[in-house]
Amino acid sequence: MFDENQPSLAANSANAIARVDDLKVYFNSKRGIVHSVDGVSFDIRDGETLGLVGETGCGKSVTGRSFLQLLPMPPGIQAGGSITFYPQGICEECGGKGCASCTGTGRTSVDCEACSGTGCDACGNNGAQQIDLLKLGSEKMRRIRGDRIAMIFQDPGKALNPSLTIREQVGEVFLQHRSEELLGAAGIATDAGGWQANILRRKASQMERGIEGLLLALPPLRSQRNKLELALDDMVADALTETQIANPRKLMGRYPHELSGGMRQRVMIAQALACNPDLLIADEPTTALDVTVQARILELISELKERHKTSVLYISHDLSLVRRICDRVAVMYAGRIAEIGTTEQIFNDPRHPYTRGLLAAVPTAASKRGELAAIKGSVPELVDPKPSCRFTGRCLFETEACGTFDPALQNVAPNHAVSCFIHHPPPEGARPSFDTKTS
Amino acid sequence: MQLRDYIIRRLIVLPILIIGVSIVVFSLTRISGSPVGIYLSHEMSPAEVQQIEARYGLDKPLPVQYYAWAKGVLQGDLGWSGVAAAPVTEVFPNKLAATMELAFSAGFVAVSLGIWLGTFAGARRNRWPDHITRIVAVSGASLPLFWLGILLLIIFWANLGWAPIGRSDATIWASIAHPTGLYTVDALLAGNLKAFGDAVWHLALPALTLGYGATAIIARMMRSSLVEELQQDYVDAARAKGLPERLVLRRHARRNALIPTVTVIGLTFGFLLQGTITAEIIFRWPGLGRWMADSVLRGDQATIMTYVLFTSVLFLMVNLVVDVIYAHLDRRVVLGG
Amino acid sequence: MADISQTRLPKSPFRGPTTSVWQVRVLRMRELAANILSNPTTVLGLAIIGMLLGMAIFAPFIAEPNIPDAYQMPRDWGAVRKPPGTPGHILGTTNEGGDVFYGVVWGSRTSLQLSLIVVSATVIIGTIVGSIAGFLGGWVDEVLMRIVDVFLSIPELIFALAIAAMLGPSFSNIIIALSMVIWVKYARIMRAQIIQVKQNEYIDAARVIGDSKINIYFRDILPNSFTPVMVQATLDMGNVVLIGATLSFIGLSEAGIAEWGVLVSEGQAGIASGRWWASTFPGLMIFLWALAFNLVGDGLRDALDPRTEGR
Amino acid sequence: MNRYLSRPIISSLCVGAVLTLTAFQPAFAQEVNNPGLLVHAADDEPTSLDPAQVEPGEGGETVILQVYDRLLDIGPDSPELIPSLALEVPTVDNGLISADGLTYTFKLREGVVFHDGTALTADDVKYSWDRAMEMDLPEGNAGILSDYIAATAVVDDFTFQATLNEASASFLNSVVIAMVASIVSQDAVKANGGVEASVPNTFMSGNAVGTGPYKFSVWNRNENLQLEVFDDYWGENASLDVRIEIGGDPDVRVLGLRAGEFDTIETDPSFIADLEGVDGVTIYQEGLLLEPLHIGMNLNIPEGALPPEDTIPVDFFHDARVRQAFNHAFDYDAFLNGPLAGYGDFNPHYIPIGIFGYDAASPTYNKQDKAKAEELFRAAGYWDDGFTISVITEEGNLFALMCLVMKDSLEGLNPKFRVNVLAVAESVFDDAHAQDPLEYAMWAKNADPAADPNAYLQAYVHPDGDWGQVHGFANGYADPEAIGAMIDAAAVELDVVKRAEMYAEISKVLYDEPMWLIGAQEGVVAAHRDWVQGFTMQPLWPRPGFKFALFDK
Repeated sequence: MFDENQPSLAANSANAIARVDDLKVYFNSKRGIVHSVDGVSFDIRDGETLGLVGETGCGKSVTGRSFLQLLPMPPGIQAGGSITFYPQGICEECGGKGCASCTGTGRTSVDCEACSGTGCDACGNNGAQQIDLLKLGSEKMRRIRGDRIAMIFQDPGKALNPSLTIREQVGEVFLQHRSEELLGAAGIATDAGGWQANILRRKASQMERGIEGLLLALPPLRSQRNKLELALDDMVADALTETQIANPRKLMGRYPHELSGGMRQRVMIAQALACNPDLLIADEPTTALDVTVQARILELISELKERHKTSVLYISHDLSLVRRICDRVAVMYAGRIAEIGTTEQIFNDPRHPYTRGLLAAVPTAASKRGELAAIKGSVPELVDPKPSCRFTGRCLFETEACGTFDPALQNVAPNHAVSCFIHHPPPEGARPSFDTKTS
Repeated sequence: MQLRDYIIRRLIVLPILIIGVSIVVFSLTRISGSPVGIYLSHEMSPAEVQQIEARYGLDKPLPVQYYAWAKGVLQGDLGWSGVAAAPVTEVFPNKLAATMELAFSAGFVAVSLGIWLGTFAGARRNRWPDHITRIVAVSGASLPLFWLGILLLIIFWANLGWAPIGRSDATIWASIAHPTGLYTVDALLAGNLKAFGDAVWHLALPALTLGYGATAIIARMMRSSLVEELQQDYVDAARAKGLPERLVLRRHARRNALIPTVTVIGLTFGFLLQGTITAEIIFRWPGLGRWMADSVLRGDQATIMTYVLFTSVLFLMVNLVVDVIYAHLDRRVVLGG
Repeated sequence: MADISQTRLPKSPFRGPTTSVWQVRVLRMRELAANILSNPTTVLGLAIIGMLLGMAIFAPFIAEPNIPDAYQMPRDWGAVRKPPGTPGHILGTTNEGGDVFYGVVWGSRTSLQLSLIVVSATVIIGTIVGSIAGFLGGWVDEVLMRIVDVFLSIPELIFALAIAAMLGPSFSNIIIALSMVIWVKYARIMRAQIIQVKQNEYIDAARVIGDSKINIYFRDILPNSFTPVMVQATLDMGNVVLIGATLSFIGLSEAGIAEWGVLVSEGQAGIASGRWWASTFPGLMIFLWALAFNLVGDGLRDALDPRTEGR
Repeated sequence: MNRYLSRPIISSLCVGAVLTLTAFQPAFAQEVNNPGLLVHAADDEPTSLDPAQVEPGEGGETVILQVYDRLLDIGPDSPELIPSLALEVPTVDNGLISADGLTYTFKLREGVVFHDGTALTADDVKYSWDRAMEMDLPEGNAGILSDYIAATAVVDDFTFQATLNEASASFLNSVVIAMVASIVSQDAVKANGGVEASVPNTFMSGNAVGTGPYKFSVWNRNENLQLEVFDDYWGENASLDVRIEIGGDPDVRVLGLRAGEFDTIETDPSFIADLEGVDGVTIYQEGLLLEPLHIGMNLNIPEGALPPEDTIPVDFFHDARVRQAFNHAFDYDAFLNGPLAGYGDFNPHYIPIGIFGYDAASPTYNKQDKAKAEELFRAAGYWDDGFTISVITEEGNLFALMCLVMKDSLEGLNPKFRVNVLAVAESVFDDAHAQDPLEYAMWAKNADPAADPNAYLQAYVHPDGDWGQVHGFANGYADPEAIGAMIDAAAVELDVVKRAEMYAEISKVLYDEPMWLIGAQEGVVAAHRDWVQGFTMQPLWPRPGFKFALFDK
């Protein structure tokens, strides 16, 4: 199923952090099965920022959430495809400075657990650890969430728990993924036995139950608990400082509603990058913020990304933002990738009529805001769609093949692929649309 | 601080409401004419009736009577209860204790069970525990309390003879002192387990009957608000942080789901208060509700006035407290004022 | 900035108040019917209601009416406290020789009367008061709402009990008492709704067009405020019977009337001696009645409030 | 009186409490429960314990009978008067009644002590009677003393004298043994508020200090009331302490007796069926209560006073035929066999069975006679158009049932007849009942018990009597004066035989001029565990008709 004609997949797995392959996510609804993501394939290269743009309801958020199994099932259905994740570690050679062995990224792929790097079926014989995120068991997934792959949500106001303090919320990340460090800081050996150590260990990973909370507040556990808390405070404070929050200690005790939108988003980001993950999924992180704040948050993200060598999947409906921070852009339409390529290619040489429409929609003196010069009509319903280009009916260059076949994503230039019959001929005969790839 | 202003505002309105209620209550008991009836025995001549009316000041004009009554209430004189054959204030404390013991144990059952049930169902939305809970909830809202009580009596009292009625075994009752009037508490204070067992045993059925409806209400609310909270972004955010479901549910979703439930608990209190009337009738529970019902049937206006006034004031207080707690818990509310 | 989310053609908000209102209403009704019928518990509720109504309507054919007053229990003084299965008394008799079966059947009529009268009366009163308060606002609103508050600060049943006690034991007095207690709910709902609806865009539109206040009220506000009232009314059809029965049970109904609560209370005196039937069957009827309307009421609420879909 | 209340409301708390699981094991039921203690399940709660404040038939009487003594008493098994605090029953023969029949002398027993330790003297007797008359509480029964007595006097420490207004054959039976004539401790009263005209004495209404076989112990209102054996009693000491469980539902009392938790219960005849054949339980059913259940007919209705739905004219009952028609229409069997479960009988107007002067031979309404009723209604001209009439009564008791029977009887007779039964709260009824003129055409209740026929005839028949005036009997009797004269004559006739004949005569006349519809005279029923020995009831005693002092177990 690996396909040369799929440039987005052509990049060799060594420097891909994640690969989405023919992802299909459907939803049961009263009206029928909604194909909100229907065969999406792309990959995210290590260290890059990939923009995923599309209208509301085109499936970009669903794609993003699929990485962390955050979609409710049911009603959601995992209809097929895979998301492969290649965890990365700091390069032993250069300790992250960047050298030949790690092609300057300062990072190397983690060795496959199955074969410890020698190569086996599990890792497609390239020795790199790879994880199928969709098939991952809940406990394994839990360990990845927030640690290796983190997520920023659209509205920080909603994404922060109103009844927990900032400290409690950011702290949770460490308690979940950094309990060993915490215990170390509290002066408890990892192998220490005894009920006290056990209670503290549970405390350090939010496992304490019933009266243990009370016990911790009393001697002899009290002092160690306080040490633990202090260590946690430090970690939280550092994380907040990262996001350029002026006086983190003061802010830690506050509740989300006491902060400005920008501050909240900073907290979210701090929380996301706390364990400096390999991949950050930013789902419209600035939509809920006003313009001036947007700018700063964007800078922050890109800056942190550089520092932490984190790859970013930046989901947005706002082209201008994407243009500013992304290395590559994938344009989604109605559950499909319409076009994917480098930022330059997409913005200077758009091939898909839809992409063009979008760009044309950039307001000019002539066009009223909120109206699209180029695109008439509106997004089709994605209930049990028949095989055809999803853009039919709105497309200016529509052929009747568009109504019967489903254009596949194919190269038009290096790194630049489009799914449209304008750029590659429609298949002969009434073969199932997905075979068109191989033609 | 909106919260403080809010409380102050409420505190200002409270006395006005109470006065309003007292006027309503008073006029209620007077519209039907003089409440002298309860003080009469049969075969009295009109002259004798006048004598009695004079004795209780019922011959004076209504405003004067209201003033006298209100004054009495403030000075702790609630008039003479014909039903109890004693001053209202003399009998009130014991009956209050009885009712409160019943109401609170029922409330305790309802709150703990309701919240647990609601969480259990909400977390398993549209699976069988959920459906069962919904059935419990709806039936709880529709089951006539008095009928439920009677069914339980028919089964456990009349037929099986497992459950007693009334509040305690007279001899056991006499065996310990009753400083608080709450038999369970008294028994514990006396360190008398037999008495405690007896008290609990007598409490079981009424509390169950009374608690059922309340449980349903709370469980229902808890469930729906939990379902709502579970759809919030911060829940996904918590998952995205790598929290195990257990914590996502307990630490994040449930905590917020409890907030709206608190208000319902306030309403439930009124529900329990009303419920005590029928529950006490059926289980021969010597409380306020039974006294009230008795007074209603025999036209003991002094008691009726006291009861209605007292319950409404209590009701108002509880709701005020609940609202404050709510406003305190739900930071979004404070934010919104 | 180009914002793709705006590429969807904006649903034009202003097509003139009437049409939009009518569209809204028609759509709502269709959706409603569909939703209601798609919910099995609601359908169950409707079925039970159908059964009970049938019983009420055909009562004279199910149990031959008592002469001269059909709402009085026929008393067979020769056969008091007969158990179920006694010939002529399928469900047994009460302490007064009243036929339980008759009471169960004709009780449905009594309950229907009770609920219909109380609910319609309270809805009307509540709507009027609430509308005046919400629509006029100002001091009128203040005064009316304070009164409502006072009424609301006395627990429902207790208030009704006090009123009924004042009026004396009779079925009609129970109706009056309940009406006096319940109308405030609707006043509250109505007022809140109106204040809310008043802010809706098409009302503004209507204003722009320069409609008269009264027109706006009757054509736009009133109809749109009615959905929650409808839900509450449905629920109350059940609750009213529940409270009414409770009052009768306590003893505020008249002697010998064919009413479920009265029967339960009469039967209650006999359970110690093993006479379970007189209270069991009528109680079951009350339960079914309340259950049915609660189910339908919930169904309505869910159907009307998208937020609660699937809850 | 609430003695018939079967509502759950008027019922006790502890009664049920004692019905424990163990109580249901028959083995338990056989041996004696609570040895040394008599647990009695009473019906309703005392409103007061003060003899001067309690009406005959009220809950307080139960206690007063046990705690206080009177000068004379009635033996357990005969209607004859026996000495109590007085050493002899005054008669003309033993000279204790003066020849003119006006002065009664009582020689008092010596060495009698009150529960508070003070000794009884003639002074206490005078004080007790004067006290009642001076207080003259509207809810009390002092009237009966002042009606008869002109003066009271202390002759010496142990001789007491009462002088009457006029010679009376019924003084001893109606007054001396009446509850209001109980002898109270002078010191106790003086120490606690003394005597104040028409103001109740709160101490006395909540306590009792007498010379009776029982000491008042404690009264847990709405729960129970306890009496202790008084060791210094002048007579034979009682053997059991007493706990009176107050106001349990009839069925709860029945179950409690079955379970052996109660030794004696007051009960409604209709519940006897539930006790029949229960081993360990004895049903006592002898004699009849002296309180006929009657429905009053108002001949003195003010214009426009009746409830709106009533269609009868105000002079409806002036027509003797209508009154007779009601008496014929009533379904006596239904009432006797339904609500009364067969326990009861029918008495002529208006002397109850068991009272001196009752004449079995005199005509009595005791069978429904539809034909006769129809004929009379036709004659009176109400048959064709029918009428609607309301009858007011206390809700939820035998009276209400009696009304329902009347309703069914008349409506069954002719659907054009409508009877509205207004079953109202006790207080409402008492209020309405106390109005003069009375604003209802009919009301249902029962008579006040008395030991002498004159009391009944004065109250319920005499045109100038209490009800005679309120109900305007004068408007209905063919010859009111004649009837009045007959009653007055019988009242002062000291020759027993003559007197009896006179009452028989009156009963015959009243058959044709009934002023009441007498549903029935209820049977005396009670039940007790077998282990209760010496159980006896005496209908002439104030209710509930038995003395705990005579019981043992």
